[in-house]
Amino acid sequence: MSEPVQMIGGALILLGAIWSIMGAVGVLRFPDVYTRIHAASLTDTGAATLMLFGMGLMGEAGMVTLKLFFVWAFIMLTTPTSANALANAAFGSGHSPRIGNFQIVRGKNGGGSAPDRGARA
Amino acid sequence: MTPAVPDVSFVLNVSLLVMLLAVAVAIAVTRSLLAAILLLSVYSFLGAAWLMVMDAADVAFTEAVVGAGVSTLVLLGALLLTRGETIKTDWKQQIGPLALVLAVGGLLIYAAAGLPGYGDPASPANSYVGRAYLQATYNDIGAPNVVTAVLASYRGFDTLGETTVIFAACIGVALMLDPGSSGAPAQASRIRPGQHIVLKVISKLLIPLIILFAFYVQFHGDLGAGGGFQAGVTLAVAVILHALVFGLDETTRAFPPHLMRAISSGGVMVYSAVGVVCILNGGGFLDYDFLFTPQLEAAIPPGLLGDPDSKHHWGQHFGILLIELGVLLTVSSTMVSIFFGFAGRAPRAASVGQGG
Amino acid sequence: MLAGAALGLVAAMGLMIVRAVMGPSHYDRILAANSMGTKTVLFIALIGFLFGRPAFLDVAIVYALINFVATIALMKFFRYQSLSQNLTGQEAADETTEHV
Amino acid sequence: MSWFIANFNYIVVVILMMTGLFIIFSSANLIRRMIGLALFQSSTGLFYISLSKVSGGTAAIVVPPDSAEARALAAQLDPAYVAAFGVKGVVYANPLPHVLILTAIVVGVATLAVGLAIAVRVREAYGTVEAPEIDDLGRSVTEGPENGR
Repeated sequence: MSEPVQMIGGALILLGAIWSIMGAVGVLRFPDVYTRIHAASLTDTGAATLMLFGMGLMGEAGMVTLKLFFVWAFIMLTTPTSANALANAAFGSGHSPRIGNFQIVRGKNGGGSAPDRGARA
Repeated sequence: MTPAVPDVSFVLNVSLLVMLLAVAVAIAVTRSLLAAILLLSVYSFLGAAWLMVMDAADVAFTEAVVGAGVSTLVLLGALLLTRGETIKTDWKQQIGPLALVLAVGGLLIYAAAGLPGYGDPASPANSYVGRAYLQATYNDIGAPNVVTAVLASYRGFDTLGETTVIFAACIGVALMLDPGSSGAPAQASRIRPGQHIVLKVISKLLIPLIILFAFYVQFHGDLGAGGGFQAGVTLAVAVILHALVFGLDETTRAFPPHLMRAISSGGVMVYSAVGVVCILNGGGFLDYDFLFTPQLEAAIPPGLLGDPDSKHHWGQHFGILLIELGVLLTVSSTMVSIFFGFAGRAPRAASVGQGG
Repeated sequence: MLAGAALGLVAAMGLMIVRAVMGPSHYDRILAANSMGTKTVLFIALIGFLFGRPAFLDVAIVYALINFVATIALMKFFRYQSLSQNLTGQEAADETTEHV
Repeated sequence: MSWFIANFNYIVVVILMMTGLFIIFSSANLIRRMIGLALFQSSTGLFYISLSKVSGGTAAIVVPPDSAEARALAAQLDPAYVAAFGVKGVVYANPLPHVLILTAIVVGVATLAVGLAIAVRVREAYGTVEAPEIDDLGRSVTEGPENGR
């Protein structure tokens, strides 16, 4: 494996790490659950793609590349699915998104302050 | 002796341990049991990352499947059945335990000064038995993964005991939480199930892959990280995912709880049977070198395992394979049956408490 | 470079822990745990390359799968208060209309 | 600094262990006690794995000697370190604590499940999982008129 390819791989991995820090800052600072889910799932898939592709460039072709592909495929399948399921559950249990001044009011649980536990049967 | 300059792994070690501490303190402080369980799952993620830094790939594997998967599920199931979500505490009652804990902790830290330094290759723990295993494994057993070799061959008797403990746990949970023994099964929640189409499709796609991967981990266990314990829990997680998405009734139709219990005992029996066969062939209990009679060994075509010279290792190879199969059966069916126990039971009213 | 990336991932995990400890709702905690899991997968894969043992990717694969199952279980617990219910909405459709 | 490097892991292990112990002692709730027990147990694992760490070592999955991977791993070692300890080739972590903790984790979750199952049955019998209330209820039951002898 040639030196420039190694360098590109390392740079991609570093970029992926920066990407994931950006996502974590978003999760920390965004105002409500939905925007946080957005920040986390988007940057997780992005960072995973960058980092795993970078590792693929660094490693030798073969079994390792195949395994990297599997890790990537699983992350690409599961992260959006769990983000979807999570947002679905949060919305179903009465968390309403904050959209500027518009607040979707659903029943008694509407409003910006999120109830700690939803799912009141 | 420890290196004067901290290397990368030490920096990672320190930062992960500090995060572990922060999460543990948060668990101790929080008043909500749900938050504590969620933080415990975060704790186990961090623990697995830390184990990778400490070069314990097999342990990280186990922590990954057990800590994040099964223990969170079991705690959630127990919480559902006990309905105690927040804790009442009185700060006066905490002073005594705090004083005790501070005293014991101080003594332990004082004692820790006598322990070998971080990463000391010449420490007593790393010098004798561990090093002997590392040197002898390649000649004795021929498996590259020393952890599997020690687990399944050198300390096979110990692992048999542990498998039996897991089987006993399966029986214990089944006796205490069997939905068939008393009362009605769990009734459906009154919340209308959403149309989780995405979840359904992705789960259908993932469940066969998880099972396939579990078998890869199982049969790859003596070559790389993995083995019966990890594969068993992974297999159980596939069944649990099916139960989570498609409903417990659907899953118990394919995996009836009584079958799970039978498989759990069957695993221990497979394990013990390997040991007994070794005795019958003239060796000690679980002495895999005597797993094959000489006639049987002569019948095996040369080069079956890729290395025609190492006939010596065949008994070891097949012995490890078979007992890992026993471990796989016991661990997977135990985890599934524990999940069935907790998920299949309906919360019910107290028999004594309400009246008294 | 790889060491820097590993430290960066650890920093991102630290930020996620802050979110997990702060809450405020349990959905935030599930989100933080799930995202921590993805970062742990990447971290484990990266550790393999950093220490020269890329064969450890098996652990990362398993982690990616388990993380999903744990998140689904948590989601189901919080939304439906049950671990045994059918989520696909096919068989339960008739009886739930009575309750709603 | 060198004292810090040598003992940091043990100090963290002790604090984690004491956190688990504190949770067990200070809480009346049985589920919370089981969480404390899980923390306590995991700190024991941390201690064993800390002991098994060997500087410059790699995971105890032996690479074939004289392979490219083995040479690459041996080349990562610090020459001064090699000279000080006289190591030949690749250094591996101590596998024995890994084996002990690997099985302990799986057995730990099985025993956790048994403990939680007992807590569930306690809840069904007494209507609570708070230890003091259970004690009171148990006393009232055994000393009550129906059960008294």
